[in-house]
Amino acid sequence: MPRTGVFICHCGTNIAGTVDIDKTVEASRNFPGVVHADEYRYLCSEMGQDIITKAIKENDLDRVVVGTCSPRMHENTFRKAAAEAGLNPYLLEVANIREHCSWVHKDMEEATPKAIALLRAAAAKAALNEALEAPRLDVEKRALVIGGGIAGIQAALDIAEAGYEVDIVEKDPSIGGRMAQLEKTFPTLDCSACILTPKMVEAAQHPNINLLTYSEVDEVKGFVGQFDVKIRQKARYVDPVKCTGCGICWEKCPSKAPSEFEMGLSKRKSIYVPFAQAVPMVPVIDRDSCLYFRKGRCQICEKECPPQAIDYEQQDEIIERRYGAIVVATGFDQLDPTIYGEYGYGQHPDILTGLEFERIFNASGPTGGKVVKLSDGKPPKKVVFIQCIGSRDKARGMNYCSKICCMYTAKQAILLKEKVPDAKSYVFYIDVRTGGKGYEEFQRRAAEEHDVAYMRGQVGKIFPEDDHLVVRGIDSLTNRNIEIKADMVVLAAATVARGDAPELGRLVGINSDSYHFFNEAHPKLKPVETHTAGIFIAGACQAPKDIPETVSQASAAAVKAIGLLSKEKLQGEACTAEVIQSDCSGCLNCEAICPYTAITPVEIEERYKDGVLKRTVAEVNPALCQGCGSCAVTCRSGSINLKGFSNDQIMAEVDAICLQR
Amino acid sequence: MSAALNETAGGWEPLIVSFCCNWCSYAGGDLAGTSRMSYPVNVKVIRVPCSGRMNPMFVLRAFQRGADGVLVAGCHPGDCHYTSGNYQSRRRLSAFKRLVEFAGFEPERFEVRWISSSEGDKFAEEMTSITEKIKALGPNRKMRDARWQSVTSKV
Amino acid sequence: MTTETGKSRLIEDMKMHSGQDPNGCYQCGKCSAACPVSAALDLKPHQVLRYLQMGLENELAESKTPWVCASCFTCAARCPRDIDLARVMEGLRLSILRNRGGNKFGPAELTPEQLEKLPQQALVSGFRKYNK
Amino acid sequence: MAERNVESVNKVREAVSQDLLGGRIDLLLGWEKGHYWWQSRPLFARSEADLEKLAWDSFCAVNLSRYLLEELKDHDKVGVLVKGCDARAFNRLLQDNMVRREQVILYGLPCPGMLDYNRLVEKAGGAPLEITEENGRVIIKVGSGEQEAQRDDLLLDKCKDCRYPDPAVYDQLLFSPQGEKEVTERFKTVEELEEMSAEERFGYWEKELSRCLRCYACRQACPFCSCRECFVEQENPRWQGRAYQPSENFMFHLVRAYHGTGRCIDCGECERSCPVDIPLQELNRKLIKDINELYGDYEAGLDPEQEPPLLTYRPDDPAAFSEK
Repeated sequence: MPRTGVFICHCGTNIAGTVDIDKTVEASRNFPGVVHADEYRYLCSEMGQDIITKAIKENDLDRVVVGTCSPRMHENTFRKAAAEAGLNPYLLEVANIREHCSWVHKDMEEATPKAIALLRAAAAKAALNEALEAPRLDVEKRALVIGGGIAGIQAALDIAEAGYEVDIVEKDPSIGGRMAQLEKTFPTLDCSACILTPKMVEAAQHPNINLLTYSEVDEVKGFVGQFDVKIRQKARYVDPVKCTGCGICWEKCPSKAPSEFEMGLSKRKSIYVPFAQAVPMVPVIDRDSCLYFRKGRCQICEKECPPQAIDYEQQDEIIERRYGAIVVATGFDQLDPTIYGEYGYGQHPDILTGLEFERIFNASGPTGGKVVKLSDGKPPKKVVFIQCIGSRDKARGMNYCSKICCMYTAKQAILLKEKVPDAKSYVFYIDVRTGGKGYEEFQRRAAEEHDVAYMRGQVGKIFPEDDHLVVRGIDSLTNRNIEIKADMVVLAAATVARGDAPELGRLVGINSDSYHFFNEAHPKLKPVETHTAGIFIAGACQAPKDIPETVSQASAAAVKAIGLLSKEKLQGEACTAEVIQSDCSGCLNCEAICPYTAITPVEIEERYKDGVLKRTVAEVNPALCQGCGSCAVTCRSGSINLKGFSNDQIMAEVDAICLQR
Repeated sequence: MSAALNETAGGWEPLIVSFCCNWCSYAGGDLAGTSRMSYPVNVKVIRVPCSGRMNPMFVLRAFQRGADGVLVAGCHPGDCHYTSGNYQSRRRLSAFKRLVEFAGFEPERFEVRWISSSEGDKFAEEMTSITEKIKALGPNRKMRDARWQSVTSKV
Repeated sequence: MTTETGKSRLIEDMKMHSGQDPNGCYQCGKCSAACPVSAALDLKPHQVLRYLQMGLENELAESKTPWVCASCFTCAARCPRDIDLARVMEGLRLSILRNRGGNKFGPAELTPEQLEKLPQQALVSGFRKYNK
Repeated sequence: MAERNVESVNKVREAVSQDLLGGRIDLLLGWEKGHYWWQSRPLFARSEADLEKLAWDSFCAVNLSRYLLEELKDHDKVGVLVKGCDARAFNRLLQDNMVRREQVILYGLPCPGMLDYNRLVEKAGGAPLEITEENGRVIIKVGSGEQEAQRDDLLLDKCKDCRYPDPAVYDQLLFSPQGEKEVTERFKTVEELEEMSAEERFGYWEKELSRCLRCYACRQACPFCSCRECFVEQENPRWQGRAYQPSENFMFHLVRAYHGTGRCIDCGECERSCPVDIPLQELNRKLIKDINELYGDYEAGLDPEQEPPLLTYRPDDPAAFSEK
């Protein structure tokens, strides 16, 4: 019979407030196998853990049940305390009498019997716990960064600096991401390319960093320390080794297509690099618009290319590599404001989103840096900025605040004043949110020194009239309706998750919230980790954020990855499946459904009458098994069992929990 | 026999056993706790690593031991920490639910729900709704193991 | 006139009739910006929501806005907080009507013969509307 | 069927004796006449003399593939006569890795359907002495004379709803195939039970299952029950009490049926071998009907390569519960 010790935590008043601690301790004394019961105000504290360690030694307990908060919170803390007393940590069981009892049931009369029932179940399970050892797994000393924007580049640089190999997988032909599309960055107004390009070059030249551009992740298998990843390197039809980036091919190329980098505002050639400072400076051929691939004609690029780097026969290449850690930094998209008919986006060339307006400022942008109306090429006199397009909108948009729009609108208003001195800016806002370092001062400069009229209120309707746009808004401070005959309207559209984020999440094995932003392991304490060990997230793919925050998250994710890669061995999952080979009939249904291919057939010999019988049975590789337990259910005879959540333990829990109301 | 039922002073109170998957639904329950939501005390949660770990025999065992309702909660398809646990349990528990209904259990007795770790409110809602439905249905006598109840109610 | 819990009777009635909760509004003013009859309103729609939030029932009772509102739903279609302002205005109109002048009549004022002849349904809805 | 019977038995014996006596197989599983004239029980033929007793008539209902589980431990190569359902039972064992294909020679027998002795007794109004069969009609000799009936009316339940009389897998096919049969009433009883209310259904099954004396004949006869130690006999955990009382009977039969999800070949041996005539096949058929409805038609045992429904999934599978 096990010698079980039950320890109940007050958790200050969190538990003691609605659960009668003394009655629970008394009731615990007569659970089967319980020889010691105690309670303390804060069991997770130093003092509390000492009480447990001391009690284990004094009463030579071989099982411990702790009635406290959720096992997801402090199971490890108490397991360490048990280990200190020389008890195998897996002989300890936690009963969740806080989140699942005292916090959700206000009446002590009701909450106490429930707490007792939960403790009885935990004691019944603990009695059947076995001492377990977590397998030690080796760690592949290489990291994978998915996404080549500033987040991916920064994370890769930090990991590479720590001496580990890093592969960056970037979907576009060049790294740089969203930041490459910006003209200036707030709050310092320094030129985006000037601070980004050196980082891109540094990443390209860093010996430990391997750039896989124009590539996508096809498949991720395995688990922390041993991720087996298939990367599809799409065919560029240009040999990166030979190509010198001289640019003759995209000069001579006759056919054009809308440029994704310029948000479709201008065209690019069929063989192209997305922007002038592209890294690597190797073009790709866009099959859909290239005359050769569409009609088998032209081939000018092949003829004109000095180093003969064009190769039309190039095929997609699948690279298979193993990684110890993965950082997902896939960035964000901007909401398409066509869902708001009242703003008329998409029906008039002078109604733009913030990112499109940013391109107009850019020297290599569609208007060569001259700020002019796309309709008639004249400089705008009146520009209206409208905030919260799709953000803070429960009805048709995103219910969250996109955090960066107030700042980039102020920045664009300042840039407009510098480029077109007699232009007048109006900003319709609900609340200006500029909380970062130096942000408020920057925004006030826009309002005070650059003559930007901030109007507190939304815009209800925009429609073209003669050669300008009528903007109908309101100033809710004076309660006056306002009508502006604007030359140009800039919509601060919401930051939204990438369209393919759910797909990538499912592929990599991390889940996302209802807006498809990836879920962090803990909003406050683990912002860059995910629920899947070994996979970290950084930047706008986790939630809207600005560059400073993105860079700090990137470095945080890098440190988490480095912490993982620096380990000699990793502790694997202790609660793994195990086959009782004498019972196993060899049907191998378990092998068919195991998501981690951790189960393999093996030949065994058994005594049978006077001879020996050879037969096949299943065998679990504890290093691969992640403990999901699906095999234990598909096995009809229960010959494969999951340690830590075994059949008899769960049956004992059901019996105990149904016993006392 | 009726004394052995879950009789309490205020009249019959249903017993609901809920198997929650550790990564999503159990965490959803934790969130319901941290957000101080409330749901009936009749529900008692047993943590399993994944809804794929749910052996239908645990459900029948609960009914035998006097449970009036069983709720299995797992991650939304596509969110499973083990990639395919809930895909498999969706088929298994769908077939099993139809079988127990065929054997005479009311559909409300055994239910399955997908509850994510960010749906604390849904967790509380589902626990409240199953308790009310079972309260309306009345105690479950089907598959109740009379011997076990009378033996143990003295303890 | 406030209810026992110190809330304004007019506003509570409005909420009950319209099923809309004015607290959802964060005063972005988009309704007033788009309202076609905004010029003719003494209180712009977003102001009506603010007065409801502040409980200024007398100003609401005197305001012309609920009666000028043409229920064209331009505001409701645009509200980012999903508040149906058209129903708010309708609720406001109903509660203003019903609270004006307090009790019209109750069961005590009716003679037995009248109670005899009048259809039950009319009596009950009458009491509900005009008997506060 | 009688004269054709003698001729057909000789055809079978001849096909089999070459292999048995030639040493290609060390055991042949067939049928022999049992204690009563209306009984054909399994024959374990090892020699010429055993083959004499071979029988192939309208009472060979026993599923021979099930015996392979034991016999293949002692014999390297076994021959077995397989009707439609026996062949699908063999595929079941193959898919569960209980047998290796090269260990077994299958002699295919397209099956005309086996007769139900109780129906003979009912039709004859007394204990029948003997029957003769000609082109689809059965003449029953009974003390006071003769009765005649359509053969199809006297079939066993499991043969009435049989869609695949021809063996799905065989090495030699001894007779010409009968072709797939049109079956309309396979789920009739299931649908009738589904119409009932929950209380009525529970009443129905409580009455039926209360007769179960847990002799486990159904498990012994079943091709998909191939566990080395059945969950009912396990002690740790003790899934199942030993007493036969309502909750334990329900537990055993519901769990056994659930274990057959996507694996039961609907051969009806469980119902036929149940000494107290519990309609066990309806539980399995309910699961077959639901799997067909939810996850696409699947006929267990027809094609061993096809993935069984519970061992695979599709991300957009429907569910029998609300997924809101």
